[in-house]
Amino acid sequence: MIATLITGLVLGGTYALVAMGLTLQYGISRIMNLAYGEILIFAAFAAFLLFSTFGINPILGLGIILPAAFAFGYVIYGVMMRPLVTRSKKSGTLEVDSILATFGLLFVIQGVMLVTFGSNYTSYSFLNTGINVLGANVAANRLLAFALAVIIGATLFTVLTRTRWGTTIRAIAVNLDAAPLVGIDVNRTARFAFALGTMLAASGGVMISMYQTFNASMGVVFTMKALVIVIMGGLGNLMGALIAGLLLGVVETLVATYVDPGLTLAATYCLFLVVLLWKPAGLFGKAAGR
Amino acid sequence: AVSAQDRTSVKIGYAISKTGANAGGAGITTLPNYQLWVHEVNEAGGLELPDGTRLPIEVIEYDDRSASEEVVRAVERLATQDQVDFILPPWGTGFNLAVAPLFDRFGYPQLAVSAVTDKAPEFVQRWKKSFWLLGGGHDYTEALAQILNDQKAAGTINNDVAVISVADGFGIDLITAARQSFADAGINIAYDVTYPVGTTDFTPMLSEAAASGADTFVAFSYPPDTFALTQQAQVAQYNPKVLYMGVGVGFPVYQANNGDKIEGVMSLGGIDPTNEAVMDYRARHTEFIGQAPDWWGSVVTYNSLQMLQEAIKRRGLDREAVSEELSNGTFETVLGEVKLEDNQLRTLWFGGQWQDGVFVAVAPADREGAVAPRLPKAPWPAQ
Amino acid sequence: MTRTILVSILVVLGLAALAWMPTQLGAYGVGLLLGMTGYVALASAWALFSGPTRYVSLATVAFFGIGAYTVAVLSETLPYWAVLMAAAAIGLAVALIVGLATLRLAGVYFVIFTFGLAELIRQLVTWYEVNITGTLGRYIFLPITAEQIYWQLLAIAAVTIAIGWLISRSRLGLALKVIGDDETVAAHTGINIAGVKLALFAVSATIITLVGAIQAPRWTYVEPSIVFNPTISFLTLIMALLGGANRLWGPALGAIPLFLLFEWLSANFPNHYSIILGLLFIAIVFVVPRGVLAGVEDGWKHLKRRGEAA
Amino acid sequence: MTTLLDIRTLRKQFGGLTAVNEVSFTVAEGETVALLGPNGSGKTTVLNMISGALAPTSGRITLSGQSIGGLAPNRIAHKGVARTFQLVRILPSLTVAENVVAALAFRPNHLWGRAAEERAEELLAEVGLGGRGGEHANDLTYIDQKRMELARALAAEPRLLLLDEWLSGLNPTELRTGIDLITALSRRGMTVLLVEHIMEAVRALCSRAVVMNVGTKIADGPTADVLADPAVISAYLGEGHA
Amino acid sequence: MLETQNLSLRYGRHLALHDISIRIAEGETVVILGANGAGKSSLLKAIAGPAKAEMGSNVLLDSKSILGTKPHLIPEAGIALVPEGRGVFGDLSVEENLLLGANPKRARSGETERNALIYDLFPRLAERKSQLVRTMSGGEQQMVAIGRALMSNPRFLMLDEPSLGLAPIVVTELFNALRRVKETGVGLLLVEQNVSISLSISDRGYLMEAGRIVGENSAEALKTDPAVQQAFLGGAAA
Ligand SMILES: Nc1ncnc2c1ncn2[C@@H]1O[C@H](COP(=O)(O)OP(=O)(O)OP(=O)(O)O)[C@@H](O)[C@H]1O
Ligand SMILES: Nc1ncnc2c1ncn2[C@@H]1O[C@H](COP(=O)(O)OP(=O)(O)OP(=O)(O)O)[C@@H](O)[C@H]1O
Ligand SMILES: [Mg+2]
Ligand SMILES: [Mg+2]
Repeated sequence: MIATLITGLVLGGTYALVAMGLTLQYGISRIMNLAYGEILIFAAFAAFLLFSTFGINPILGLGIILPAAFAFGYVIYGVMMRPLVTRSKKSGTLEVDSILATFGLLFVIQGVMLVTFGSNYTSYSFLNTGINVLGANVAANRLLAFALAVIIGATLFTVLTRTRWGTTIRAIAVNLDAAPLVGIDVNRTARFAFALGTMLAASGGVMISMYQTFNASMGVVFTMKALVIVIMGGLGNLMGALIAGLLLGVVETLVATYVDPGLTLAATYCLFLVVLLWKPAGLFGKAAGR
Repeated sequence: AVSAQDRTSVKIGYAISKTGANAGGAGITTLPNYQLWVHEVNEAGGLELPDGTRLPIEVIEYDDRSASEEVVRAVERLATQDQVDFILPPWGTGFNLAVAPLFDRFGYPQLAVSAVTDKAPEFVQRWKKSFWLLGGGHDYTEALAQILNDQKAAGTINNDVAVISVADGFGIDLITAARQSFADAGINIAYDVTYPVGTTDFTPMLSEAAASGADTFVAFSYPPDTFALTQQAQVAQYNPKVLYMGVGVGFPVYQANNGDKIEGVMSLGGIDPTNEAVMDYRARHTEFIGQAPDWWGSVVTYNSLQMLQEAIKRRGLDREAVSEELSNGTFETVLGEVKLEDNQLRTLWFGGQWQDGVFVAVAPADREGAVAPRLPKAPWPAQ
Repeated sequence: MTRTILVSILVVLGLAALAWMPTQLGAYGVGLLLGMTGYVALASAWALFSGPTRYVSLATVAFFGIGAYTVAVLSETLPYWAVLMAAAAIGLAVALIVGLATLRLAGVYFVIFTFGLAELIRQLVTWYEVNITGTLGRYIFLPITAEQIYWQLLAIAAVTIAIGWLISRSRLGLALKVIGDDETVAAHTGINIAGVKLALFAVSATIITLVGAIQAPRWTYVEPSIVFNPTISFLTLIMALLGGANRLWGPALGAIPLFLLFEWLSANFPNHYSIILGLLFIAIVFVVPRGVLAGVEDGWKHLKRRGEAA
Repeated sequence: MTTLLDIRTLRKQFGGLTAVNEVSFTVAEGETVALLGPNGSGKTTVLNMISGALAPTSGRITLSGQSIGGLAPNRIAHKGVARTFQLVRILPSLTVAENVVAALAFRPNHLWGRAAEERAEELLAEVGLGGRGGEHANDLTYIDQKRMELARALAAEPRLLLLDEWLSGLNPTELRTGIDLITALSRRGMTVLLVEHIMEAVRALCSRAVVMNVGTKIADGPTADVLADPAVISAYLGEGHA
Repeated sequence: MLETQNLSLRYGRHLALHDISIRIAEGETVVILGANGAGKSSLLKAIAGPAKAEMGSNVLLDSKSILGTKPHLIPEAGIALVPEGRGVFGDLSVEENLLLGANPKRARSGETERNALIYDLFPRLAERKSQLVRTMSGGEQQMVAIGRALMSNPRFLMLDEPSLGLAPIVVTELFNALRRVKETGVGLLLVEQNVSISLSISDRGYLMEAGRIVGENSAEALKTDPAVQQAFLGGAAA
């Protein structure tokens, strides 16, 4: 039982890691980024390339990929999202616009990956050694992802809730119009949050590349899983994303072990639906009101 | 229609999943072979017709985006809009079935390769011009049951197997067949579960399988699952004496990632490494595509194209005649001498095993070129 | 009065022309028309509910799949019309249950809920087929031609747009707009929000179910991953949004060009399809911000104003 | 005078905070009553419970003897309660006329089509927005939005009208117009329960006042008496106002 | 000194402000009186940055133009606005709202003292430090908005109808508080409908009508001049 729980938690660590970037992008920059999973897969390919071609191990690879991802997010926000945000001040259509625009972005990134990496399944193994944790045999790479998720989650959560700077980030999520009144540069802050989210997506991608097979068409799977977790945890709430991710991991593992592996995904969605019916704004979401 | 004299090319079309969920499989087993074959034929001056003239192949290709509505419409387009001479089939059991009525209606022979179905005899009745080249689930599971029984008799393994299968056409077909085959062979299934497509964490299933006490572990799995299972079995130090997994074991990337560790892993398909034609094909494929073909379906796909090429050479561009030729003729291909039985290819390798870096055929054991399986599989190297 | 008659005549003539088209086209043309009409019906049905309420639903494929699967399961045992009725009834029942459950959700919570729902239904159908019936794929061998499917889809698309027209002129239409603007106000002006949403959701879902059922015979082989393909939900949504989900003809005007665009791109640029499509998408968002129809209207108004000024 | 609204030991709890604590009072048919109290004393919360926006934690609300506590807002609206909101709530994508028609179309004896449009125009004229039905609600100034909101509330033909600080933000001239408007309504027999911080208006309009403080009722009676009550002065009005 | 020169502002075709020239000296309190829709809020918004002014307009702080400065830099320059409709951060706590108020760099020193001063001015806020502002009553939210503006250590504080929705006792307290703020040397620009109380703390006043300044005088004079009052109160109500 303990072993099952640990396996589940470790699996959940991956989910949480993937979801946290999206909760930043959507919760704070208000961009519903459908291309999120594609960015993640791109980072996975990058890690693979660095590892297989240049022999740079993925952990060191993070040192290259994360800044690149941040820069990419920063540019994308500036070029694509900012005009939409500006425009939506009048029309209030940011949600729809960002869905449509990032849907396009999704295709572009996917297309670029198809052209450069092909459509094949890619995988390599790194740190694929068993580590005994309280009787459960856990792969070192997954454990690393779990640790990274917890560290990033806890750090960001503390920063966002305990510092003025973090509060300014949350402020733009709460009331965009009032933010300039207290000297917040909305554009810069939203852009930063978006870029940070992109970076988290990339970190998830690098971690996942170490133990999961991926191909250029798989991004949407991650986007949707991340969205489910983000919504379940409560929009824009990092702690919520972390806990919801871990919870999903545990539930999936328990169901796979004690019920029927055929029902794991069904259980995921069931849990998700039940949580939403019980708390319409997610586990840690603010009640009602938009 | 157009007579051979007025032509400058033979139009061959296909719709394939270049994007979407099926792109991973299609990009290994099907598309590279289409490309290789077209390239080789055109290098040689084109397709040869009965009168000895050669016409280059003009390719029309569509992406079905892994959606069955798309593949249906693309085939319609190929047949009625582009009026191609021949249509090559898409990848996947479901898609081959989806387009079968269209091939039939428009009179195109359908050389379905990446489709494993026990219903092939029925389909041949329904669609006279359909050809099914990769066998049915029973063929593979009976071969597996045979191997297991032999090993049991030799005292290598116990009578229990643990089986997991992916909840998709392929997995279901095979597990259904396997239950039957194992029961017939008197083998006990100690653990039997089905998991959804997209599962990434197999740890719970592996530990349950280990706990079941079975010496044999069978997974009717898709490529991502196969890769994950291999890695996670190593982490969990799960060492069944027979380890048999589904699609993906024969993919080049599998070998690249796992190196020597894959020694002893079994799967569907296989190659007779002494068959020079096959090995030569593999070399050409690797050279042209930049990566090796897989060890199961690829060579059969290539074989199907050679059959088509030969049938055209014998009967010209008349699709009716070509179909008839495919049904009745005997062909010399990479697989050696090939003759279809009731529009189905029966001379297939139904089981293979990684031995010294080559995925050799082990079943049917009585066919020439088969190698004896090396069992039990050695435990994973210590970490 | 005479105008109404004139418009009715035009509509009837238009429909007749559309119905006559397949006789002039080859199989591919019919396939194209069929696919296009299918999406026009889907997008219009989607917009019936999601347009005015701004509840973006990703459950389209859940109902579409239910329709298709019902046909796959029942086509051997029941006559065709009864199969369609059964599909509609099942779709309606599911819609009512789902509708009741989701009334409390708003915004993106609803979006993702509906997505989760579609996935859940797909997983459950898969599990049921695998464990209870022991097969996954089902075959549909119905003697229905592509033309016949097209005519049925044409009818249902026409009915959907007609329903949309009727609703927009009725109190129900106003109720939907009010709900879309401010639910609190809606409730306090006496609108039964739950009832209105539920009714609309049910109508929209039933139509979508029927579209799935009608299209099913086109694929001989049906399995959950084929009929519950989430791409269908996304495409429907994108088409409706692009055309303008709040206008009667918006969804149709989004569906037709997009569908043709997809077709043209995949035929001409199979290798760079994704990239070109993506760039076009982004361009469209920037160039016609409020949907194609609104863009056309704006352009028209602009021209008229220029004309008047001259 | 018959009692229209009867509130008994009404209570509302938000987590640990008791926003309304055992409040009881009545409003008679045709009366205009003020609900007063310092900021955060629970006035809006009481209105929210009467109109159904919030369900009471406990207690009873009856309208002409019929219990309405805890019903859905649309059912309460149909029973004859209409309201305005402390921060105006308009339907921004609709025109001014449509904002009013929205209420006409969903009241029990609903109006639709020409009849509704005509009636909406009348109501708009009544609140001083005559001829402006075609404008977009979003483009109206704050006061005009408030007027429109009142027209919308009146369109429901309510038996009880709840006004939450409807007069706030008006300049002295407009205030006078506003007071006249409400007076005219009440002359026609409309029952009004209003929350207001402008004493000038309260004195002019209300025969009775109920005062709340920290969720409890501290005074209830003729306006002049209540406003002279030392408890009310110290909690609400301040010495300057006495 | 904060001043506007020929400030004009347009919403589409509608000219909301015509050539407005006003000034507020350091430590001075100025009130703008005018009917609804006269353009008072628009004027404050134009000064605070978010609205785009017409050609020829200018806004000067200490004779340096700040027109066209990015809105978020205005508080940095020492101008704070309590907007119409409050503009508080509803999903943040009282404490966090005040913390954000001190976000401009100029507000960092003396933050603690100012915080204490605000809790002193509005004891209700001190009681409810961790309540989410969204769940507070209308008046309580107004206090948060004013407190937050004060936290930015402004040289000029602009308040758009601060007494709106406040209980009489709180209005009295608020204006007492504003008097104290004024004593600290902050210039106040006040838009108010509560004419008598606002004139009681003001030094000067402008009358606004249909987007134009139609009069200017000392508060004393305005208070006692019934004709002026009548003119602006009656003029724009139509
Ligand atoms: N949804 C809620 N959650 C938590 N507390 C709430 C909620 N709504 C109101 N409150 C609290 O209940 C109390 C009463 O609020 P209410 O809005 O009724 O006050 P009010 O008397 O209308 O004040 P004002 O005159 O300022 O509008 C306040 O302290 C407020 O903070
Ligand atoms: N965003 C906007 N778009 C269009 N017109 C606007 C906008 N904001 C204000 N207006 C118009 O500009 C004019 C001045 O409005 P403003 O809000 O500045 O007036 P005000 O004096 O503050 O009135 P109030 O006392 O109602 O707050 C009004 O006629 C108003 O309708
Ligand atoms: Mg209130
Ligand atoms: Mg104003």
